[in-house]
Amino acid sequence: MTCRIKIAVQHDDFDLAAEEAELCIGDHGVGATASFVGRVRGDGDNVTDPLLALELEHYPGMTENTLTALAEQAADRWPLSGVTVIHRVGRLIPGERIVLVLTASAHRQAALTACEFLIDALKTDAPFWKCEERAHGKHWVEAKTSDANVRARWGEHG
Amino acid sequence: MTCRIKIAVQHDDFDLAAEEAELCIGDHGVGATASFVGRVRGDGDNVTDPLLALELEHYPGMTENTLTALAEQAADRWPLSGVTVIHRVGRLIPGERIVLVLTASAHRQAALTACEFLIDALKTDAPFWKCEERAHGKHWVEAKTSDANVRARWGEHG
Amino acid sequence: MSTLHLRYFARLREQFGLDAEPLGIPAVPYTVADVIELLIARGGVWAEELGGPRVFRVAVDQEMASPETLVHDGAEVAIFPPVTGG
Amino acid sequence: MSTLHLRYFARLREQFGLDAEPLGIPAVPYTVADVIELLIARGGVWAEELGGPRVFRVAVDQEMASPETLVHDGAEVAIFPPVTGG
Repeated sequence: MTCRIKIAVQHDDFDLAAEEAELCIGDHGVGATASFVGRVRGDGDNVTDPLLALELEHYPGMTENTLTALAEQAADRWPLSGVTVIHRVGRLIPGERIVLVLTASAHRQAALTACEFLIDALKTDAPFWKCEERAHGKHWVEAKTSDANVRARWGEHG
Repeated sequence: MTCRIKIAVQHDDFDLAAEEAELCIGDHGVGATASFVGRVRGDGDNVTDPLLALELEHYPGMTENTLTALAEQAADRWPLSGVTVIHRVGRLIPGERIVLVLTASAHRQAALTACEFLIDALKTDAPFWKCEERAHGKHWVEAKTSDANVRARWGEHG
Repeated sequence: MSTLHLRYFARLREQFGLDAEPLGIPAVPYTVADVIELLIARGGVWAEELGGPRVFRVAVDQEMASPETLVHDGAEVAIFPPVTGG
Repeated sequence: MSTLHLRYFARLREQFGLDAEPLGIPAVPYTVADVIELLIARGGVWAEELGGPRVFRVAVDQEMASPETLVHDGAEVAIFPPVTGG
């Protein structure tokens, strides 16, 4: 089964509806698409030094290779007809979209499970780094052990 | 925690991007949205009597009540800030979208899990019926045991 | 006498050739199972759809019901095949 | 002598004050662990970031590597903190 794979690393925002439509165009075998959108979560108003922005850095080349490899792993594990991963980089403010993971399949379970695998694996495997910008200064976000634990559910190589 | 709930049963198509944006507008606490789109899956070209269309019937009133109850159950079980469920009715052709389930949360796991719960529960609990239209005639789609089994994972009342 | 508002959907609506009808029942405790018995007694497609091996569901006042669910005067009782949405 | 192309990202890039540099190594079997030892020997922030308890990752030619991974002449060796995308 061939799986359409689209990977993009860009500063620009993406259009969820356009991406979903594109992944299905001309393919009436798609019965389900699942998508995940990550957003910059702001702090509430009652925080003394709220988040102003996130600056997203990445490792050009390795990022695209890693995301492509993860998409191919997903397509090997589940019967997918399409995978789209778009990750934004640069400066993003609270409320903005950061990442899109989108999967298409004949069957809903495959689309949902592969979408969850991809965002879990992206979080621990793809070379992106977040730096928080607050009025009191900037600091790099530390990796979470919980993300590694969630990733471990899927096995070492996806 | 309050959860925005939007339920719609309509013939018209929906705009995934607009719905995702609407569920997050003015709420910078959203860190993740998960969505599921079900589509009318066509048969391949090598089928003698391919699907021409699906006619979707529902039980007005009970449908909206059931979907609202499921959204409320999801908001009780997971920390959600928003749930949107849109289900189309009437005649739909292969490739068309049938249903949207969309969840928003501060945390990705809650958004993803609740989205999966909602589509699984909708499939067995909400009063919709599909009738297949083929050149050789119409016939009502039979409920799948597999859907009931998947639903059972979540417990009797969600 | 009490009156129920029966509704039929999907295949049952087509088989019965109607989507709704009033049904008079005795004004005593009366269950979903009693309603179904009354309909099966009509014979024909009624007995075929509701008295044989075919699976169907019943909702009372738009809530899923079981055979033991009591129906009251004015209740909306819907009978339909297992659902297939999504 | 062989030459590696070192790259640094995120916090390490800022701490080291550079994002890339060439590094000469002896033309014998040489591992990621050997490269790290060479950098730790510079002392200061190098020893602090790579010789202490802080966790870091290494990729060789854009593939995640372990301390035992061999590096070859011309390899791109990237050192960075655990990733935090998504």
